[in-house]
Amino acid sequence: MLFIAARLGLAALTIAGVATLVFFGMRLIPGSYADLFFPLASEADREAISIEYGLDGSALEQYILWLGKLLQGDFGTSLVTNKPVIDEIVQRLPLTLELGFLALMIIAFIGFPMGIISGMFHKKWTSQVGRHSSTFLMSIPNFVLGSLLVYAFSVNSLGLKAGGWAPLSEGLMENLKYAILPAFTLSITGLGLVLATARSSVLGVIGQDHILAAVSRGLSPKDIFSKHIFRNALIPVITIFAIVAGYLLGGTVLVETVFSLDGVGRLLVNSITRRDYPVVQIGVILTATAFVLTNTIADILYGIIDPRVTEKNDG
Amino acid sequence: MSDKHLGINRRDFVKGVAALGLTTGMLGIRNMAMAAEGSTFTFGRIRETKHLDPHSSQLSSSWHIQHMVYDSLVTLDDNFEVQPSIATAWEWQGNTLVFTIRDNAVFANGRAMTMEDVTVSLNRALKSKGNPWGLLLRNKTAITAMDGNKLSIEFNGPNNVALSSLAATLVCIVPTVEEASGEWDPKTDMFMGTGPYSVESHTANDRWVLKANPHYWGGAPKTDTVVVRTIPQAQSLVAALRDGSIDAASFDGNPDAPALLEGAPDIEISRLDTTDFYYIGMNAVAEGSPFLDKSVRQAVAMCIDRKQLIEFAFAGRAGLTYGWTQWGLTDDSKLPIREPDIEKAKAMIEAANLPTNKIKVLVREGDTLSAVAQVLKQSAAKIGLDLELEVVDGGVWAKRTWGTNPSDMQMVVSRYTGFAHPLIITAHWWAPEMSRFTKGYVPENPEYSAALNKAVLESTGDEITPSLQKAYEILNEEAVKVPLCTDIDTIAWRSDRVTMSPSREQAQNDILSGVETFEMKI
Amino acid sequence: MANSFSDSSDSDTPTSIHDSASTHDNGHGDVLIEDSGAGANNPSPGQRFTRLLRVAGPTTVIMVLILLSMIFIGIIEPYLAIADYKNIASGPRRSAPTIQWLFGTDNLGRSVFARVLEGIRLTFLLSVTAVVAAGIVGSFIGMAAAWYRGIFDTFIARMADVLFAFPSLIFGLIISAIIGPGSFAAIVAIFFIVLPTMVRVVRGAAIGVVNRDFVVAAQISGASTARILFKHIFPNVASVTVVQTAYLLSIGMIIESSLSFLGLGVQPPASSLGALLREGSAFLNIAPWMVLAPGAVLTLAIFCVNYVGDAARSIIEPAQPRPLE
Amino acid sequence: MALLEAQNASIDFWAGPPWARRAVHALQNVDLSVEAGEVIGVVGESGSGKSTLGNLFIGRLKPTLGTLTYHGKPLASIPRRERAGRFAAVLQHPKWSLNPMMKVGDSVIEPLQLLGKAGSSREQQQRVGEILERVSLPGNYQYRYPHELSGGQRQRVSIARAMITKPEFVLFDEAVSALDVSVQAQVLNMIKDLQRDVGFSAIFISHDLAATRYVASRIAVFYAGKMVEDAPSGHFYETASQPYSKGLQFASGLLDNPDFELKLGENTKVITGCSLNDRCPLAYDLCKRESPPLRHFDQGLRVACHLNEE
Repeated sequence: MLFIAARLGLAALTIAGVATLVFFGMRLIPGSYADLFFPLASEADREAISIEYGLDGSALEQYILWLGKLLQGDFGTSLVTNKPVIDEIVQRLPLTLELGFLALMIIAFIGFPMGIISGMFHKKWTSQVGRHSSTFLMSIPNFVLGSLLVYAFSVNSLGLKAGGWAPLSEGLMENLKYAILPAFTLSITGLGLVLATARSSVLGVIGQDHILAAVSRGLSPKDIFSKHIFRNALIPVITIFAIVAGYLLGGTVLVETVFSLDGVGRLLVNSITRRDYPVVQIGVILTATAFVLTNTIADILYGIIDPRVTEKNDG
Repeated sequence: MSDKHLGINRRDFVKGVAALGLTTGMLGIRNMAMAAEGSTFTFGRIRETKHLDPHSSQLSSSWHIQHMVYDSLVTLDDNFEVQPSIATAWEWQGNTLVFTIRDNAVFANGRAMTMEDVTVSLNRALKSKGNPWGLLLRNKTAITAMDGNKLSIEFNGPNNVALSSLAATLVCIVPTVEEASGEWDPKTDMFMGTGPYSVESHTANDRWVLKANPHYWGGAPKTDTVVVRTIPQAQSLVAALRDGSIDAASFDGNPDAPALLEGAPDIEISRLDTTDFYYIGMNAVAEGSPFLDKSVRQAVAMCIDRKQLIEFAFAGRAGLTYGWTQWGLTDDSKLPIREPDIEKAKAMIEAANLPTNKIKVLVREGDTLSAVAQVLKQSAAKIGLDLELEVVDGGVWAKRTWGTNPSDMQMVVSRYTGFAHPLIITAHWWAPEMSRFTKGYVPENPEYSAALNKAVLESTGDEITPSLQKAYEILNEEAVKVPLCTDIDTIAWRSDRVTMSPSREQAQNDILSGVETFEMKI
Repeated sequence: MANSFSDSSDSDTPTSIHDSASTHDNGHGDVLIEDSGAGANNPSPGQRFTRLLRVAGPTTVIMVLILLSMIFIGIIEPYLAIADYKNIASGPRRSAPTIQWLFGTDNLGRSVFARVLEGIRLTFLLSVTAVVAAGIVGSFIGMAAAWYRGIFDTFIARMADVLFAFPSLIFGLIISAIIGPGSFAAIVAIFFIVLPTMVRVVRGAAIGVVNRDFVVAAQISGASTARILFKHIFPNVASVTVVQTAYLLSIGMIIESSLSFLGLGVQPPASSLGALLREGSAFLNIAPWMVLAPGAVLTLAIFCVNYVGDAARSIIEPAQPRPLE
Repeated sequence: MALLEAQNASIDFWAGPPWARRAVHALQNVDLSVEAGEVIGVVGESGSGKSTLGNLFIGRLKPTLGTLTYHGKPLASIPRRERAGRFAAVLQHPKWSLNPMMKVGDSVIEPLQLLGKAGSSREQQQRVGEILERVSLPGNYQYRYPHELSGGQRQRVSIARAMITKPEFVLFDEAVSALDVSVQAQVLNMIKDLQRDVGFSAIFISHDLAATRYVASRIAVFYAGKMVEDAPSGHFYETASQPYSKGLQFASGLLDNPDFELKLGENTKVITGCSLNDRCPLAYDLCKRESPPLRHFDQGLRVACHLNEE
């Protein structure tokens, strides 16, 4: 319990660090909201605008003010659209979450089995294909793959759409038509990673004594697979999976750009260029929180699976 | 509700109609109430509207929407001729401009517009922070409502830009009663005016949904709903046009739009000449700038190969201009610096004996601007100058160019949004004592100011042209800001789905002018 | 972008010499270990090289050759005649690939082939600079954290957590907006994005070394901290640093091209591969070669780096599990 | 005056994560002095505080309470440079006793280099050669890397490195534990010879009572951070006074009386009274209530046990 509390404490500390970094980072960028949106206004007018939008005073004063409001649950208002920041983000969250979820599904149902197969038949060509393709998948920048798909599917669409979006409310099939290509693009690095991890952990298990012993005991291949190989391969993959999950939520910027999707990633990029400080701040904090929490949960799970971790931490 | 969804419904509808054998009869019949009911026109564009308050909206992307919602006193036709809008008639009575205000203008919420709305709106606009219209109407003395739907704007002398400048959204009529009561907030995206549409909903970076104003004085719009979507990439716009998720699109100056659209069936393309133009600015104020020396500025102006620029950066699709004279009011051929003269320019640079040949160029973000800057870099290399490009976002650009005095840059490449009358932008933006924001790099020039004031405030009729010509010759010779070319836009639409006639010339970025007359073909 | 657990927990273990010494307390009996791989005989450099080639295998050799030739061409590119074809209007606008225009031309009439060659150089230059800098600085910080432990170590670990959790491209965007876009900003952004991984890996490796008997012995003999860090600890974590640097190089290349793709890396007309992809993406449908050529070269380059990095890892640290990233 | 003297020295560690810090008493109220030329054997099980004691005497750890003096002055007050060359250590793991990235010769000469007395590179080679021969290794081994040596050879090199500055005090922390029995004997012999020749003082930490018996003149027994017996070697091996000492001897086969077999204790349990009371086969009521003080007897014998009070 203490271990879990401590992990959560560290997570909170990390998020606080991210919040501080993003706040001051944004203030360091030259050109404020007033400079960008009222370029023709006189200096006095721009100052008046800054006061109107609560952007006056030193960065430190603003930071303290902002932090105070944040802790009271006030996430602020977008400078540009004058709507609550949380609305702006929540509006785009379904798309980004769905992409992340689909990407994870692709990784789980394609990458993991491929990795296991590649590891099981380690003397055959399948294994070499597995090894090289995992390296290859990790070598394709997702915007390169995305561009390729946009090109390929604009010419011959096979019913899939490279660009644009139909929300789930318009039916699953309609939605998937739009979601498949970006989700696949997003999954590519994780796919390679999970493939490689599953493969190497299967390879590691296969060589171990207890498998050989099981074989000599005459255990059926099916049992060996389900009792030994699969389970042992799963643990490191779960860890990797958590990392990938955390990364996906923050990693959709490029995919959303390439496929012209209006998700959280693009919102953040646009908000940086618009100096929409409140949106960037909350968006980055949320993304970081997603990352930290998935990792913390994985960490705690890992602690449960492997008690040595907790023991070590409790001294 | 999504337009995608409706797209399917439309197709289904066609099928049903065809089955009944009524197709031929239905299509092409105008004003079929049944057909217009619930119809949606979906428009795609590259940029997003960021500015909300119409009276301080200085970014043209905002006008795309605002033009559909707000009316100004007057409007402009394709030839930049002033046409009636909220005002049905006007006349100069000495130095006073008297408008007759229409009595059938009604806000989208059903309240009839009053004279008070007009006067309060105009005063609000002119006081709005950052609204430069105060400059244009700088010799205005009073705005008064008179009996019988008359409005007078008094000036203390002639003003040759007054009328056409009142066509801008920046001086539109807003629901002032609702603003005072708090029912309407100009800082939100729920635009409401006397125009054909009002905003129903808005998702930033994604779409604006506009509903027809049933009380519109010009007659109920033919299409119920207009959706304006932001699709930041030209290819995605093309894809959306092909698959029918949008009915029409503006390619925002993308020179390759026609090529992108090639082969797409049922697409009509219209080229829009715009009053926007590309320019370079050289810092003739900041200490240490190489451009304090006029001959260096002139050498740079002299090395620009506009024909190559237009051919490569604009795929041949931009208007050639040497001065600020593209409207034909003045004579381009008399400007001192025109065709490139590399030898002479090179000699001038050598004579200037600069401590370094490296020049930092601040380029505003954008594919076309970046291409323009690269062509310029190559031209400048021919006269021995090494331009180092720095492509920055709009905030950094504005801060370093306009928000700092002296400007934190040596040279800039950017684009100005054009307005109807040449005097509005070129002349005024040019004089730092008036435009203020260019003070950081444009030195004051009394000779120019005198010529400008003469053209705007003192001349009448035929006298305007010679003063303006003189002002432009000074600008050209001073070479602090050098125009490169005018921009064009491409509007494309699905001819099988919508009947529309976009304006030929795009005044004030009104890319959807006449939207109330567009008609869905089903 | 990476795991934030497993070894961050190290900082919470007791800061005692006693503990870590006694955990190894299973040593008894036969420790006649010939463990460090290289065998007792002293091979000549030539023999070593052939043995290395044999261990690496033919595919790795091919990859190394591709990589070397890419870097070589990248380096000599400015002196090749083809560099002139990077000029605007040296060819027609958007010409499809031909014999003369191997990868076609771009929207300003420049040879895509020539620009891709330059792109290889810039992409490598930026990512190598940033990653090597991160390797050096990260090694310092990681070793210092392992040596001093305590508050300094905790501080470093927390900073690394924050940098890890910060969405990396957004971080790059903010950095480059602050210091102005360009090569320097790209290097700084890549540097900070890969630094925490480097620090963690080196710290983890160094923690295994700081309490080794030879370090304690040197300390007792009166060696200064600097001497211990550089003479005793660094050589023993250097292989980890090198392998990790090779590995992070591919990450660095992806980050560089991603930042350039968002318009934040090298400034035009300089062309990193990511910048070419960005420019080309506007013409995907009408001039796909503008995207396909740099995209393929970029993927190939990253693949080679990854492949060679993997091979280097398996040669240097056969028993090490693959890092998670 | 003793060369090194611990007076009432305690060492606490802070263990656990920051939010649950707790003190671990690694060493409690230790009084122990090392005279010039004396070799003290320190025995005890894992976790008894032996290595902490070693680190205390070598100056790697400062006492939390009490003092450690060197020629009467607190050791911590003596700057690193002045300590250089006077202290040396031979530690547990042959695998890690030498820097794997340095040639043997460079490792051996390093302490002398740190003193600035290494001389020219030719002199260095010569000195290293001599000292390697002194530990029965061929002089040309100095050009080899540690991985080319066996475990015993590496420990000899460590000893050579420790001896090269002719130190006053050497810490042997499980220095031979990891070696083959036959190799152990050779190395122990060598240590004994060198001690006689060089005349250094030493603390010889080992869980192996037989090895300790061979080199040490006095034996200190530690349990749970406390010294429970300090006896001259002869007395210790013949008639150890502490039941725990006898238990250790039984465990290492030096004693065949099963009455002294130690029970298994629980490491984490907090114990009142004598810290050994849950393991001692002879423990009685008093042991559960009171912790016995360290009592002085003849010939410098010191024992902490209620059984020895009468």
